Amino acid sequence: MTNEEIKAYFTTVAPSATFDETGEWLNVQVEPGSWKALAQNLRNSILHFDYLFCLTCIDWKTHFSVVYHLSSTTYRHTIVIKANVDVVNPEIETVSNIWRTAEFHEREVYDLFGVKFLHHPDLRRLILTDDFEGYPLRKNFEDPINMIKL
Amino acid sequence: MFSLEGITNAIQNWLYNTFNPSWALVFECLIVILLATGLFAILGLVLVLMERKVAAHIQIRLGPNRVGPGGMFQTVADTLKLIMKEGLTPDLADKFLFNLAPFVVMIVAMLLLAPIAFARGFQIWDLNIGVLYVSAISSLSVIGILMAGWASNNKYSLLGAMRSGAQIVSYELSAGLSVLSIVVLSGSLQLSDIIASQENGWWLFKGHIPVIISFVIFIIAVTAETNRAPFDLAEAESELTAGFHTEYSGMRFALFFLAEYINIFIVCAIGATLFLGGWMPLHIGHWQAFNHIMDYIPSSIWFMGKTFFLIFLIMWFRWTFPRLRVDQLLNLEWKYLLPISMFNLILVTVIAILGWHF
Amino acid sequence: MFLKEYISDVYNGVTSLLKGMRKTGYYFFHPKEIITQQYPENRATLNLPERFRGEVVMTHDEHNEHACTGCTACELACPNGTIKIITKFDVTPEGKKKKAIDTFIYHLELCTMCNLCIVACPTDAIKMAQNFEHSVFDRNKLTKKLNLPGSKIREGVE
Amino acid sequence: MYTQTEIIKDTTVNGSEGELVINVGPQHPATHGVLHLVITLNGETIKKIEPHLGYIHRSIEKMCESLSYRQFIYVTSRMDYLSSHINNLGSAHCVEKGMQIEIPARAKVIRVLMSELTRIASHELWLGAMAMDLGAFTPFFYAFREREMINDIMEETCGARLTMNYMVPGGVMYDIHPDFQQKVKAFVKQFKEKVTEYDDLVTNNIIFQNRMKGVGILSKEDAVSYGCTGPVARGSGVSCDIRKIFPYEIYDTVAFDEVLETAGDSFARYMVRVREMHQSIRIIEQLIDNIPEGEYQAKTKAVLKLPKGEFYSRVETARGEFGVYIVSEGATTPYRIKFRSPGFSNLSALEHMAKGSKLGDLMATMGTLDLVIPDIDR
Repeated sequence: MTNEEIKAYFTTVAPSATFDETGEWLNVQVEPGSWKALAQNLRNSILHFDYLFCLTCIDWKTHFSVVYHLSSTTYRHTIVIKANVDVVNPEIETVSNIWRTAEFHEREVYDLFGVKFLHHPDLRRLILTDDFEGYPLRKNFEDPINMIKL
Repeated sequence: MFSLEGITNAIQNWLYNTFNPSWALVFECLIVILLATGLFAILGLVLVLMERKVAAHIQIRLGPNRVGPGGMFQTVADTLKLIMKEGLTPDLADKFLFNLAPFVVMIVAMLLLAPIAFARGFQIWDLNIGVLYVSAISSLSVIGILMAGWASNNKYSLLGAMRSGAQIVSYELSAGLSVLSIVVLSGSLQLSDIIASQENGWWLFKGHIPVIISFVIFIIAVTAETNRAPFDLAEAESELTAGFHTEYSGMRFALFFLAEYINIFIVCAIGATLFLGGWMPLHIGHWQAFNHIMDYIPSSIWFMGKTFFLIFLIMWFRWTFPRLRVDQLLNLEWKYLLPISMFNLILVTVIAILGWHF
Repeated sequence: MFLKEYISDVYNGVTSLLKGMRKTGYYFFHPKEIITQQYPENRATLNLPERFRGEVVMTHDEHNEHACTGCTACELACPNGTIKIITKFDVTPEGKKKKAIDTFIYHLELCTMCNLCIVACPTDAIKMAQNFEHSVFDRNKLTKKLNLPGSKIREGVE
Repeated sequence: MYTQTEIIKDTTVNGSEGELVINVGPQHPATHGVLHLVITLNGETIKKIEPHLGYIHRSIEKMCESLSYRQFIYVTSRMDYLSSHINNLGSAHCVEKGMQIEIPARAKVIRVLMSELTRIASHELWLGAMAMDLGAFTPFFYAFREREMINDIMEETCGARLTMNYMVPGGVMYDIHPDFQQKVKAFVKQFKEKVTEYDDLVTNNIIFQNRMKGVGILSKEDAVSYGCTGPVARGSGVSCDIRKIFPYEIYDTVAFDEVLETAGDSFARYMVRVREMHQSIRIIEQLIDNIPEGEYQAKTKAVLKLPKGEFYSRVETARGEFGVYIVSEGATTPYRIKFRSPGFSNLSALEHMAKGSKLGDLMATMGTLDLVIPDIDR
């Protein structure tokens, strides 16, 4: 399906979404509050976005944006969903029950960025030790032992 | 014809002529103990080296070749290393059983040496229920393994020991049944009688297809009984790290290691005795000239040759096949080997009764 | 029917196993197929391709001259901070000051052999050597000074 | 400081009635690296698998934020070290996408050739390692014999055997070695001769088939939902070969089939990889005599600066889809870089696949997932 069709769909289910078509794929900016319902829609509706191939987070210093790369194994169209969350108390609904792969990816993002995924079944640190302080991929994280800067 | 029989007889006569009978018996016992222990050490070293060389050549490698000519002293060096290593005992292990287990396994292996005829008239104890003795004693080794697995206080060890228990108990059956087929044919449980019955040809060739089948089943069953790949579930490296001997180190580990190889030697020796005529040279029916030439090869060489051929076969299995899963292992026994060997035993009995064998 | 299946199962299973044994048996009895290389005995015949990346060296010609201008392109290209160049100012016969290297420090222990410094070098002063036996007993020995003592830049290299 | 030890301590205490908690890894013969699985067993039946990661996490994504666009490529070889060429290719590709560099035809062909050789080398190693997991030691050496030839080819052309760093933005670092074509042809010949050995020893072996068939079943829906890619997903019938659906370099001009199996069990995944090796050979055979003449590297500036924006490139490594996501602020270093590694998603499906099977089956399942731990931990 073309970007236009996807956009038309978005205007019906999530009127607040804004679009950005400068990149390779259609970028959609959504509200974190309405994301869970929208995700359910994207997965089950005619667009059939059943494949979440990348979930990550970007630290823009003023806010975090959680980025979801979605694709469909039937139509082969791809979109990028972005949801901005707060720096102080980053929270967003989990999508791990919609796309199972999100479970690990969300744990990784929680581990390295500190974004809390609400209602995640098992939100623990995945990579770092449980008592590690700080979130390494945040821009304000200073590594006490940095080989290159030494 | 060269034979060790003369030497043993001479020693016995000399002992009985020089000392009174009870002292002579004591000296004989001492000599046997010395020989058995010596054989143990030498066999262990040779078999480990052989295993490594066979594995290497199958795997297009050279194998150990640094210590001594062609790597001959590699296993000696390894043993020295193991002796010098610290023998750790896990903190919460049952120390008594933990220390006892390797010796149980070792003693079982030693006991099994008794009825084996290494050459003509060169046998420690030619007891009249030799076959029964062997099957009875060989099933004792599972106690040592269970002991080791339980006492280590390690979950991998426990799993390995449990697997080993199930495995050995079930494979005893088909091993026993295939041994029975030879007992039926030769009509005796005494190993020397069984060897004598193969004077005009080995049972493997005389007994038609049923004996070949029971030979194959015997080899499979003893491979399983000695915990060798493809049935090495008790120590399944990729699953249980090292199974029942995970926690063992140093000399105690070496004892397990040695017992494994001695067990292989013993079961192969039994196999060679039952199916391939033990020390009996290759005799074909009435070809007198051929038989006569064969007689010139010493009986000990015949025995060792046959045994090492079987050992090689078992090593060949190990380096070719993947490991079975635990349920498949039991399936193989209860669904395939046991029915086939039972049916086969009936066939052998019919052959024996009707005298169809050569 | 069941019996037929049973027997064919056994037959197929056994043949598949025997095929595998034939293959391994073939190799056992054909020692010519052995591929083991006996390092270090074969050091003399060991043939490493000229592109093999063992360590960074600086080439010096017979007059003890190298081509390094001290431009630090390699230092900038290196992702790990492996190279450190200390420059000095030479005075040419005409009395002009000219930048030249004093010491070219190379940390072998940090190097990942990515070849980026060699690509970055505008004068081909450094190259990859094929030596791969780097183990030493003291870590300090892995920090190397690449320009030979008393060496100077070759004439005409800018 | 580290409570990871606390976790291990906890698991030595048995779970509820009849449960046995064992630690598989971080040092275990079957985990090929430092993967740590905490497994809850009921007898020999697996009830729960919980992966503990991070033993070799080097935070490559953070590292790359301080490396320039030329420099960060070499780090990607250290992730999935078995398909390092393809990782490098993906990263170089992403930079080229941002810079809008058109790379010469010769470089494209060389890149594809190298990728396919890497794929074969990776599958060879997997074949050997997986057979070893199942207890057959010998195929490992036979597979390594062929892999060694590829390594020699790599060594000659790229200068290294495992972490080549041969792909640079704009093409490849060097032209191919003069012996390259001849050696590749020799390899193709040898591979075709020897591949029947794997069939005799592994594929057709009855024990092996029994161990693999019906083990670790992953349905098509689950494969997509868990984000599985590569042979893992294709074994379940999901068409996901990036080379086919989003062709990069010259994959749209070469003839090859996307290997699909529908059974979804370990044996299907095994067959996908074995057949994929043949497809790679097919691609190599098509290209090896048709390497176009010309430049091997496009002219690029000494200092690369990506324009402001976001760039994503997807390539098919030996393990599945590898994605590079670069967020650029117009500087010489990336603002944020994310590597989407195939192993990470594939691992997440492990518990689903292995639950309820025997401990021995776990090795068969894990073997066919072809996990490379640095790829998961990054």
